[in-house]
Amino acid sequence: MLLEMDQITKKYGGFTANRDIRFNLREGEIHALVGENGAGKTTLMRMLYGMEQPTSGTIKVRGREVSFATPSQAMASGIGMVHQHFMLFPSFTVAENIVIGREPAAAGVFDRKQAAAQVNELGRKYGMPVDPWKKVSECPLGLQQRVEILKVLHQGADIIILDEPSAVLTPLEVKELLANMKSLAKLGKTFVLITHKLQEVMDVADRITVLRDGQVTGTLEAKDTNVEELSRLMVGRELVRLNKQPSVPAEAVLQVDGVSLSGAKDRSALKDIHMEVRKGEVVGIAGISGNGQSELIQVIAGLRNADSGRILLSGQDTTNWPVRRIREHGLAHIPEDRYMWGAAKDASVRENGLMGHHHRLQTRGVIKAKAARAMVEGWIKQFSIKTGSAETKAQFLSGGNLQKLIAAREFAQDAPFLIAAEPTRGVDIGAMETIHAELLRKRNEGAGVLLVSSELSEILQLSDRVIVMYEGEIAGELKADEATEEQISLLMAGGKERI
Amino acid sequence: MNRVKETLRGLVQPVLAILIGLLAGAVAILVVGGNVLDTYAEMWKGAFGNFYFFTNTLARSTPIILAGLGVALAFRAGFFNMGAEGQMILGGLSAALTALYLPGPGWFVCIAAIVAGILAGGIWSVFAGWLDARFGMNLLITTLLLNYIAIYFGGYMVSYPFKDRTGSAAMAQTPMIDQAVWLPKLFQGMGLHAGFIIAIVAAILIYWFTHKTVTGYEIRMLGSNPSFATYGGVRRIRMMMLSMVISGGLAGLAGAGEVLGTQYRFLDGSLSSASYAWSGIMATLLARSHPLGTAVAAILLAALQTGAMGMERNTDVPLEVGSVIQAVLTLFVSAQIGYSFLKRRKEKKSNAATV
Amino acid sequence: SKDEQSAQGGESEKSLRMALVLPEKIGVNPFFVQMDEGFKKAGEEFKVDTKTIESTDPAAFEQNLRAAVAENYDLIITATFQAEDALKKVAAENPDKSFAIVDTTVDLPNVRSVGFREYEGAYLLGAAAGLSTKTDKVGMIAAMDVPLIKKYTEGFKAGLESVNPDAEFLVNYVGGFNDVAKAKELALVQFGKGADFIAGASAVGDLGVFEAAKEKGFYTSGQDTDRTVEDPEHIVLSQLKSTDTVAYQTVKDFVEGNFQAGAVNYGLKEDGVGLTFVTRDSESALSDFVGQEVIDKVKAINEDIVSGKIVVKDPLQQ
Amino acid sequence: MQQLFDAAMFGSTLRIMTPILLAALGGALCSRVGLFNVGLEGLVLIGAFSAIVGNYLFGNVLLAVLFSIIIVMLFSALFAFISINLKANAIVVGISLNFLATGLTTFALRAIFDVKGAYYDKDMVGLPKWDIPLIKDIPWVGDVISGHSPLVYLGIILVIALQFYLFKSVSGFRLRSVGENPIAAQSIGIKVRGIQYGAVLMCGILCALAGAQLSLGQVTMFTEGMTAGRGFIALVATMLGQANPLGVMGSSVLFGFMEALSIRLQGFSLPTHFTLMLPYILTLVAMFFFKDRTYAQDALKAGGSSR
Ligand SMILES: Nc1ncnc2c1ncn2[C@@H]1O[C@H](COP(=O)(O)OP(=O)(O)OP(=O)(O)O)[C@@H](O)[C@H]1O
Ligand SMILES: Nc1ncnc2c1ncn2[C@@H]1O[C@H](COP(=O)(O)OP(=O)(O)OP(=O)(O)O)[C@@H](O)[C@H]1O
Ligand SMILES: [Mg+2]
Ligand SMILES: [Mg+2]
Repeated sequence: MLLEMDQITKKYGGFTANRDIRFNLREGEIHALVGENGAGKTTLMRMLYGMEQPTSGTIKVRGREVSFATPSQAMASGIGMVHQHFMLFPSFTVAENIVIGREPAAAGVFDRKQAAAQVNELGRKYGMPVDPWKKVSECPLGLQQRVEILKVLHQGADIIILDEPSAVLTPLEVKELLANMKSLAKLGKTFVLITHKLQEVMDVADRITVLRDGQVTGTLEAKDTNVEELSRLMVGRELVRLNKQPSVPAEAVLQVDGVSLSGAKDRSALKDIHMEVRKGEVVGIAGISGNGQSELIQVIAGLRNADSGRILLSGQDTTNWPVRRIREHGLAHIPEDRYMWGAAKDASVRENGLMGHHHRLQTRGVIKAKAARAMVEGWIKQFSIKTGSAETKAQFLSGGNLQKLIAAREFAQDAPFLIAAEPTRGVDIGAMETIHAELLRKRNEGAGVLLVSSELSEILQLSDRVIVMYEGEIAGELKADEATEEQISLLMAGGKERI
Repeated sequence: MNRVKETLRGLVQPVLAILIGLLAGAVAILVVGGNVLDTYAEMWKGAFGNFYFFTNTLARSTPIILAGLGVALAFRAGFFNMGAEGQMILGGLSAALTALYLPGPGWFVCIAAIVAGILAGGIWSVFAGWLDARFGMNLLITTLLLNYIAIYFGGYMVSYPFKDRTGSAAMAQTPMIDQAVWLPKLFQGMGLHAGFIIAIVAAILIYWFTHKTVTGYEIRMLGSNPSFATYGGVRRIRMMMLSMVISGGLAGLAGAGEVLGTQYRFLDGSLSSASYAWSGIMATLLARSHPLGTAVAAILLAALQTGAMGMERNTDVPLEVGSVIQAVLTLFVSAQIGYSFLKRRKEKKSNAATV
Repeated sequence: SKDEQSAQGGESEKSLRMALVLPEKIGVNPFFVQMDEGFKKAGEEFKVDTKTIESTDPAAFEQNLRAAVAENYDLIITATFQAEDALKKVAAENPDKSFAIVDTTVDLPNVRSVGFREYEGAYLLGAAAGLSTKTDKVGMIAAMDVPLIKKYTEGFKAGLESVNPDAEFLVNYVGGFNDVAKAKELALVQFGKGADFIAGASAVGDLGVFEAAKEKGFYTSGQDTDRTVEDPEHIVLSQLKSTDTVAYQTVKDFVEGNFQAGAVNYGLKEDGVGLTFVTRDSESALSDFVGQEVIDKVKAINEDIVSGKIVVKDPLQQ
Repeated sequence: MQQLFDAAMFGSTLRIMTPILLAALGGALCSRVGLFNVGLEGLVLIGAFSAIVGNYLFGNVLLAVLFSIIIVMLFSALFAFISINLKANAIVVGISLNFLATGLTTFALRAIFDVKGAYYDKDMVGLPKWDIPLIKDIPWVGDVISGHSPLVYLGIILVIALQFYLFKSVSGFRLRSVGENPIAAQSIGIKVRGIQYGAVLMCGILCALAGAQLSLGQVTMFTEGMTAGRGFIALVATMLGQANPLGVMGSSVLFGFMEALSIRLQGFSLPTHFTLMLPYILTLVAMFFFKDRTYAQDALKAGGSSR
């Protein structure tokens, strides 16, 4: 065995993120690590990479017991990690990003030419060419991913951990990445691949380890298993299909009419978008993140101004209106990034819940404190939000509980149109079911819901119609009950044909 | 219960900082060969020794409270307004000029002068806000620079066009304001004037404004997370301008209060040499931008200053011990000693419980 | 009651307590240094408890003044224009207390005011400079562009013009009382423009002017006390102002029961202001740059001012 | 006009610029590791004071400067400790440091020298004035360039050295990486805290030199508050120069030049208040034109998280 992790336990205070984990790697294999959000995948790998120390348990590399206090020590043992969130220096060049920490130098002077040569050589050797002189901030995400992998290779790693490498990539880039992994594995490199996309796993992995609630529920050979078995191991039960009655769409509540928006570097973020959402239906937007979904939401919600085109909300042209007017005209919005858009961390739960309701709950400019508190406390009960009290600061809530608070706040807006962007990101199954049920209830009550999600399953479960976005355009539209994952995936990857 | 606990937790930090400050002061006292207890006793007497000294302390705290409130509001909205000094000077100058040249009954002119002070401070402050919003010029730096400009401008105005030419005419100052316009003293023969009441009312109002009103809520959310506020429909630029206006207006009010209640004229350098604005910033930092806390902290700082004066009058320990204490306690107040210390203890305890 | 207490607490005979409350820090400002010295000297001589209280800013000064009243001193002496406003208020509110103020006038029945006519001294200095300069360019580094300083700049200018109408007068302002580096820089600039005599009138900043003189070899002068002793080669003159005498005299008068309210004014005639070598001798030797001949001429001017033949205009009374 | 732009004027530009430049370089280093140091004013003041104390103790300028460096490093270590280890907001710590410096120097002036306001000893020897052999004989250039204190030349050399260090050396590259993305730097084993400490301590050295230039170079004495806002101007120069040594040099020159010019302009019948105001107005104007947001945003970031 190249690497063995045995009886690994990691505790954060009273919370156990990993419990008695056994995990091993064979030389030259691609080993997938799967599990739900918060299952403990990243935690396990951070311990392997020396960023965290196990509470108990042993790690052996090539039979020798090791303990890593810092990433540098792990690196010295040939372990490299590409993190879930990229660890790059945007204003530095590709070469600088790759060689950092192991810079070629003469008498302390950084030899950039030499660095570029090394990077070119590395790219040639592993079949992943890059332009060493380009600034990383100017590289597309796929290239940045490649830079991350080259960095790890430059560090001389034999064991490479990839934490959700494909979450932000286009299908083409994913394909390339997987191909690269396979060829590197042939050259003797060993991979740990963390991902939520089980199809990817089936495509490249040799073996698969499944985590649930911080424990291993199985380690399988890829050829002996299938996606269904994996999901059962991950979730612990068969996934139930939500009980969804057929929709009775009425008139349009949102009409997007030829909206365009220019993005960075003369690429357009949105190109001539036409779509509508009717009352009483859920329209899902699928697509790999970064294909214009965020921009579309922001334009609809008034957070960005469209360059051209019109947006009609309940028949009224609300293009480029200020946010507050749009909201008051009838829009609720669960934002995609709860920490960036959805909450103020150092404000209390009550204050976070008040946002958007504060113009309603007032008399002559003074907030009705009692009513506001009662409202928020009601949600805490209804959605069983775990919090000390309504006065607890939002930063002390777990991600899922904060998400529930935000969802509750937006469900309560009483608007005929709701944007739900990644409404269940990082949320546990129970809360997910609550939120899904609420979304459908909203629909059944006659509101229009625009659901944006990078989880295909979520889209398929909830939507009445599915729109797929690719590179700022609508690549296709499907009826949900007719759509298959394959069709959607094809559209997400840029397959143009309309179905 | 939870609330009490959180308030207590909030107090750990300042109390620790005060202790460290007093400790530093004690070291300084020992260095110059003073007796720590006697010296601190003199300091206490100088600040709170009797009613007279107590009112003295409150009088000194008046501009500090107001300037501090202004800074606190800006901080709450997320803007590092370092321009309280300049805003205060222009506020004081405008108040003095209005008081001198506006005809009308005393009470009316007095109110008009206060309003003029508020407006001048507010405009100067919102100018910096505008430079930031419109041209992206960093507020922290522009407000610092605008201070110097205000100082020299004020100096020019009272050295040339509006100089006092009566009496000895030796000072760069405006003529004396008519007695009818003065802010009344609260007690005969003592320095404390009605400005203190204005300051306390302002502290309560600002507290009420930030914590109870819709606009205050929006300002606080803007300061906590601008993106969140924008998402919720808060108009960032408008709220920024509003909070900068109020912030500068309060600093202007501080200047107006000093002019109308203590000096009865605008005297070049009198507002900056007393470091009211900087003390106000310190008070805000001590209170973590809480309006009522800022008022309390301002009184505490004023007490340190008047106490240090008393100490210097009656011992051989120099006045600067007071500023050393002040500086050290602000230095440590934002340090997370209390919190991380507590947290570490808690973590250890829970580890012990689970392992 | 407090009064009685302190009286009882003292020796058998009641000793007087006097406070010198200053609106600024004494620092190295010779005006205050001298005054404090004179005050303390009188205190020792006449067995008076003396206490000197300094202040950092105008509001603090008023508080200190009030505190001195509250702490029940028999006589409270203060100084300069900066003290005027506060003293007017405090003295009016405490008519049974005795006050004295140096360097300005406060017209109240319980205040004795002692003023100076510095512009007369400055006039002599300007004349001496005008007679001594070889380049016909003389300068002055003044603290701030404020009216008070005009007593120095305008008097100097008048004296200069009276003896040497061709001479060019350069004046620069430091913009503060403490910025020595800037004062020095300004002196260097004036030297660069050709001035061979540059008078210091910038309080602490004068130290910077002196340093520049030493470095570049031009001539300079100080204020208030005889600064020539510090560097006789370059600091060739000093304009005098006898605040020590005034403080001493005030204490003495009070102890001896001669203290009267009202204004007294010290100029050249009363020997309250002056110029080294002209109105008073100095320990240091006279520089050749000035020379005895110039001194004799300036002495004559001094006599004319004393006799009233020449009247130096008060720059603040325009 | 000729009189306005004479050699002496450029000479004074160099002198006026030096303390600002040195402190601003220190500020640039701090800002390069993600700590915005508002405490420059205080550090320079402590530097000026301890240089005088050192000179008084050892009677030797070199030892005096070394002494000053050690003392200021202690205070910058305090800044580093409170803002890095105790996670206090760097801006708040900087502001308090300024207060501490004002109080402490005044206090120590009295405790050590038993004087108030200023310490001055006419026998004290300041930094020498170096005449540069050949250059000093070149007519105009000699007047401008020759005859300054060694720290003036050191300042200029340091600009080049730091520019080289930051952009050519490995260690400078790593230092910049810390400011650019500390988490990423940490993840590849760069000692982020160590580098931050290093930069802050280096900033202490530079501020000590700036202070020594003020109290032993420009003049040979210490007066209370003798920095007179130069540290704040240095802060502005740091921002304006975008924490780039050459840029910092450019903005310091601009500021020194404006100040020298404003001295010259006093000769014309403009009230001095306006000539004194001029450098600040021009800095505002300069800010308007040079506003790369990167470092401004660092300051905002640091500022935004203070509550
Ligand atoms: N430093 C920490 N302190 C406390 N809890 C932590 C810490 N780091 C992680 N956790 C918790 O440990 C659990 C496992 O987290 P981990 O990041 O390993 O999940 P994951 O499987 O990688 O999830 P995801 O798929 O969302 O990336 C989570 O509940 C997380 O909140
Ligand atoms: N880095 C950290 N340091 C300290 N506490 C942390 C850290 N990360 C998470 N926590 C705390 O750990 C707890 C779990 O956090 P996390 O957001 O991962 O919850 P979770 O298990 O994912 O819950 P949910 O299922 O609701 O998303 C929370 O109380 C959170 O405040
Ligand atoms: Mg993870
Ligand atoms: Mg989670």
